[in-house]
Amino acid sequence: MDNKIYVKVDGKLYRTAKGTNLLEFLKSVNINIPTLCYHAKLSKTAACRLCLVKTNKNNIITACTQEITENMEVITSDEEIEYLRRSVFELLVDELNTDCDTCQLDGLCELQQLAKQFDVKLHKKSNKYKQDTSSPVLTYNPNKCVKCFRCIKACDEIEGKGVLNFAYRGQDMYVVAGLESWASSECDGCGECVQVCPTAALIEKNLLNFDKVIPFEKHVTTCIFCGVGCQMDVWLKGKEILKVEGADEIPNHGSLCVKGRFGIDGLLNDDRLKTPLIKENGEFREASWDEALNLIAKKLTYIKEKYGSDAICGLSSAKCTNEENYIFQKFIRAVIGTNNIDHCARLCHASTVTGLIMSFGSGAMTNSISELEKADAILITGSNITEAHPVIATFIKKAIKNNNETTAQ
Amino acid sequence: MDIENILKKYSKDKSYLLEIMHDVEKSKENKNLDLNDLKVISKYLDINLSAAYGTATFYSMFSLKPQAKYVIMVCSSTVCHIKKSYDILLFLKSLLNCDDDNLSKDGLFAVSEVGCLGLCDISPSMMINNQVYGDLDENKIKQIVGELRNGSNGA
Amino acid sequence: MEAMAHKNLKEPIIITTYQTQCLEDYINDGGYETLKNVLTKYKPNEIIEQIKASELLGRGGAAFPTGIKWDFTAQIKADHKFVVCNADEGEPGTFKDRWILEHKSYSLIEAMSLCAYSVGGDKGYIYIRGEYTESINSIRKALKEAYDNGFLGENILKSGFSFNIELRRGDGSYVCGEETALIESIEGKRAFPRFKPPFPGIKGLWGYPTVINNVETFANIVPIIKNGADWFKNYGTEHSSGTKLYSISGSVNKSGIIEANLGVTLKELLDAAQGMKNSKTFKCALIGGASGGFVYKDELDLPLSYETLKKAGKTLGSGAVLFLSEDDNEESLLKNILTFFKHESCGKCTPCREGYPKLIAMYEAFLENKIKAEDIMKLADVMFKTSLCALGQSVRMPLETYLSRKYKKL
Amino acid sequence: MNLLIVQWSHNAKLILADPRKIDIAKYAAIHMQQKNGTDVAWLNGMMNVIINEGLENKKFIEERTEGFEEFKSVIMRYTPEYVEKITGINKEDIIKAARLFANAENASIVYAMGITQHTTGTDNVLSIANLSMLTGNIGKLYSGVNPLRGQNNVQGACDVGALPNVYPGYQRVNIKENRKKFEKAWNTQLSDKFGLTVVEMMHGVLENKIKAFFIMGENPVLSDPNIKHVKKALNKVEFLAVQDIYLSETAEYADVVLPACSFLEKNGTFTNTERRILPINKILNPIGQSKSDWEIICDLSTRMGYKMHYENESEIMDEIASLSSIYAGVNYDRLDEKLQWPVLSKNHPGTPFLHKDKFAKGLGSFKPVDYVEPAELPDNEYPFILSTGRMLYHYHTGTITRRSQYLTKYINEPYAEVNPDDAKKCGVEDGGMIKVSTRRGEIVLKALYSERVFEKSIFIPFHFKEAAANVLTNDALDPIAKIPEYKVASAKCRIEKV
Repeated sequence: MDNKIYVKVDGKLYRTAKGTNLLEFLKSVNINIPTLCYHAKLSKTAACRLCLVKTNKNNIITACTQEITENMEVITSDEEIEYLRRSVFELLVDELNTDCDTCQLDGLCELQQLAKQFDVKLHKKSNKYKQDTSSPVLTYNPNKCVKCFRCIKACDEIEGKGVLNFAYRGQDMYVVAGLESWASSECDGCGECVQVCPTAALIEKNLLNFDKVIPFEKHVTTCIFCGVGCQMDVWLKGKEILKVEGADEIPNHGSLCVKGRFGIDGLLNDDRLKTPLIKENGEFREASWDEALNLIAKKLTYIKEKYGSDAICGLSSAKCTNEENYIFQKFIRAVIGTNNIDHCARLCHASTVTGLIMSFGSGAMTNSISELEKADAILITGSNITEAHPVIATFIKKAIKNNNETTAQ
Repeated sequence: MDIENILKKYSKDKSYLLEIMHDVEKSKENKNLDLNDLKVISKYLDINLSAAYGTATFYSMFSLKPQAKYVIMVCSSTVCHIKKSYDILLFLKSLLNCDDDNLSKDGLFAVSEVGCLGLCDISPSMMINNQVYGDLDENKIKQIVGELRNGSNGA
Repeated sequence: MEAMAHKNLKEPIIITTYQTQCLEDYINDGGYETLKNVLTKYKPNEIIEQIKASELLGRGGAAFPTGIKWDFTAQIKADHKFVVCNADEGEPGTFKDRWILEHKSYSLIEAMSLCAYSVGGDKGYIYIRGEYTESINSIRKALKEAYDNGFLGENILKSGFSFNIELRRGDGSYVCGEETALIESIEGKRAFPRFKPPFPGIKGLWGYPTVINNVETFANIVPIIKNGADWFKNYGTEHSSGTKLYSISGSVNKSGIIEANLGVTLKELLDAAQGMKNSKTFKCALIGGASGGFVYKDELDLPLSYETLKKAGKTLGSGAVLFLSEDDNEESLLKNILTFFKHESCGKCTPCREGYPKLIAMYEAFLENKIKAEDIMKLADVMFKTSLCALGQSVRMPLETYLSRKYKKL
Repeated sequence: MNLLIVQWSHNAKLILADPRKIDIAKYAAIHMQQKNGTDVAWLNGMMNVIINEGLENKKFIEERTEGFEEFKSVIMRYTPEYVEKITGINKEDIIKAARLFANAENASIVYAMGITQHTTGTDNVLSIANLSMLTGNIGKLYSGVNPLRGQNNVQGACDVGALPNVYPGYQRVNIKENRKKFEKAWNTQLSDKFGLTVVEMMHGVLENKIKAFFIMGENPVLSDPNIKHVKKALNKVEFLAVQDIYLSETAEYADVVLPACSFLEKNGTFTNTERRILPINKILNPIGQSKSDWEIICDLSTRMGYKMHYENESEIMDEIASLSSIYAGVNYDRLDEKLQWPVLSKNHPGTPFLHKDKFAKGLGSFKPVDYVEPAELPDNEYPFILSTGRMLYHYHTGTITRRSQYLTKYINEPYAEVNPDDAKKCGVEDGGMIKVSTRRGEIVLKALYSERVFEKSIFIPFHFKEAAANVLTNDALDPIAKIPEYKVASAKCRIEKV
């Protein structure tokens, strides 16, 4: 016997596991329910009150907080539900700055999409609250904040940092980091909060240099700032980088650290090498590829002939690709004729490779990053993991934090 | 009692945040928590600053702004409203020469409104620091304020 | 004179005992005997059965059967279970818990221990609003005495049962009266209500099963166990057993707490309060605090029990009764209530956070005849149906009971 | 720790062994703050407790391992009392940690350069492997020995043979069949001699054995230990070519510098720390005349008379796959699968965890390891222990991150974490400048009061060229792995106010 039960949604019968979250179930069968505070990676909040549905058990409820139980019947849309959702939405946007014309995220904003769905006009220029621009990487505009809790929860539940909170209460409530300003806080700039924000309340500082994000192109690639290999979405406007987001894929599942999200401008500085350089009388001068490569070929050939292959060394790079490293070692071995090829792995994990080969026969990490989340005990030693591998640290924090709230079943 | 001594009374259990802030505020001359207090408390309990800031600003009994030696809370809730608490409030403010921040001119009193004090049987009522006062009228208020000014009342 | 149905209560009694009890008196009066008895002679589930049989309903306002609540928690296996006394009495016009806290503190502690024994709790909290400094002092004193005399702590009365109670103070937040908000507050956080289910009985403080009862509910426990469920059911009505403490205030001659059978009529309460002040005429009463409803002259004979009021579209709530005379103004009282709720809205959910400011603006427009009563009620209705906790739902009743009477169309 | 209700269901306990009170310590059930360089001792101590209390996984030891008895005889000397003396860790903590680890159903070990960068680095790693085998926490899910790689493609660079002793796929160069295989594939003759390692190369220059250096994308002037020595070597070498995206500190020494393009401007693959082969995609056009590293090398090679030509990166990967069994099933059509090697064939699903049922070498080997002191220990002249490492906002030698307008706003200058008590004794204020010196050199930098470091110890991040930490570090090597002792060997240093 499986634990599948029937649930009737708008007259149609479905089968699903008992205890399935109603909202997630409805989403999975492509029934459109408006949501704002809900986020698949976060615990439920039930704050926005948009995902209202009717059940035969409790009449009007928020779908996000409801588990599917036996003989449940759900109505996802009728006149009253539509009226209530719309009314709540109108209340939500009433005091907000919804001046989409001046907003960078015009066309991308979740609130805007909901407004379209509800056919509610957004045009208010409210600037009651002061913006917090003190963070080096992001800006918080309380006037655009829908108080959905996503940023606060993302910082706490995904990143395990808990830097954010609300301040004050009622309509005066807004998100705060530290004591009154982002700069005073423990925020380390990972930007998880920006990524989950449904509006432009939290926005990357870099985006403020642009009028509109749309149109843009999005490309996925692998981050270079440590060994985790986070998948990142690079947003491009023409040739300019708008921003970087964590791609919701293995191994990082959407998370990035401050370097990956905000550091890649460091690759495109004006002083990038643009042509080959040749040193003459202690000074570099620009040279053509032909000239430079011919010079190297000549010198290496000369030294090889004069002193032998083993007088030449190649240092490869852990920052280059597999293909490049392969080509480079092939060059040193096949062309130069020596095994004098090494790279900085020597300086970090040579002992891992030698040690683990002696013990196990293979020198690599034996298991997968995501498995850490399910370990019962984790021994960390000699790894300042929150700084050197911040995204792996989030997996570990999750595994441990899980322990702090013992379930009582 | 200074903040260090207050902290000593409590273990590092995070749930003592409110208790500690309560005691610290009461111990301060101006009956307020300042940002430095929040820093010290956060560090002691090993919580983030925003947890202290967010919590301190949630509860209306905490004040981040300096108040005064005597914090007068006039009940403005239903019963007292019926019993004309608003007149009491206005009278108090004029008696004490309160400024826009509701601080008395002599800096001795801070006046505020508060939800039901549960003194409905002796409404209208107010509370000054830990002391409650009921069945208020203008004469009684004058007398109470006078006593506090003379320091002959232990509130 | 005694309250909480110790003696045979025939008619409403206005409580005049305002002398602080001392432990010696309490013990001489049979205090802590029940606990001793129970710890030595009864099994936990026998106590729960008795509370169930008494049909005691929670006195905080929601009127949930206490015995069933305890049973839920008792049946869960957990490393820890908590027992919490909700002494965050913030409902405007309500002051009965204050009286219990200051004059029945020992009974309260004894009741919490009984509860802990019944459900398997190991730690208790009494959460008292910070404004109640006297109550805080008296509970503090009672707790210390209980520890000093072995009624609390490790191995209580050498029974092998251990239970600790800690006092926690609120700091000015009405929403803490909501049980899940109160739990968050005990945990040292902003008092944002949680969504339910899961109910605190299953997942409460720090995720552990937590029984949370109002002060008055706990105050009924020792008498019930001492005298039996049948004795308790002698009082009150068929569906609302026991007596109730009614907080009487407003334009009456004698404000105070009146103990009466559940089902007492408003008229009887008015009589017990010695009639309207200055011989004014009774206009109406606001029953159940700021979130309660208005009751008018033609309803003076309405029995004040949970079921009758519910049937009449009102609520007994905390049992607060604010009498208004011909000179008093409901319209300005409603404005006061709206302002109060706006100030106390925690901000977590949209309808409450954004609804109250808008409702106030509409109400002002209404008073200036710019909009109709229906428009206000529409918004109040949305808030009622969509808010996360009772705070956002509360305002519909006072508005409706007033507006529907004055503007008949509703 | 925060304000919201979180409904968790899982259970994990963290055991942390780190001399510094780093951020993750907040989450630790036990934090053992060992003296730098005493890792073998506390690991042996934990294993001593486990064996003494009968908590070892006897079945696993019996069926899957060898060498247990000899290993055990060494372990038995490392009683908690003895280990406490060496490491400074409270013996109760060692016992607690041992029980916690051994009793867990699935226990995972995570480590990084705090374990490897020692003259006893290999010993440390062997001890970790011993602990995992002793408790049977290897060869199954949610457990294992998990070294975290510091740079994005350390794993891949090793996999494809950028090492002096092995060809791609860890095939040793001194084994004839391997050599024959590669000679055939590459159509040339190959050397059977192990090559030099990084630090040996630098020594080689000074010993007149090395005359030319080709450096692709590395910055040894900042990253290698004992910088003075490195600079001397680079000055001396007859010919130096450097290929990089910026004119790095190392490139300054070059005779010829070649402009490479960054990862945004090329295609290829990286292999992450969990052996997962991940694609990078060309997003921007190359800056200026820059080219991807492989194109440059192919061109150079062809100019030197060995024709190397590939249409694209995919062809190179096909060649790697044809020569290395662990990458045998990898090709560009499968990149979306994000496979973890070994990928033994075109249909092989990859390997999320290693050593299932059988170790790569057959039986796992217990290697008895004794505690050996670090190469340098504090003395009267140099009373501090210096340790170096990373910090959040910068990466490696800072070539990229120190050019980021955002990251540099967080921190953009060198600093040392100094214990406040030490600093006060030296009269150094928080944020005041200090001189840190070792036998190899001295640097001047800001002192930040930090309770993260022990008394008599200092931590300096190595990212900052203005006060390069590796001026101070010791290039003493682990005898087997030839890894330098960044973490303690540089232990003798002193701080003085400037």
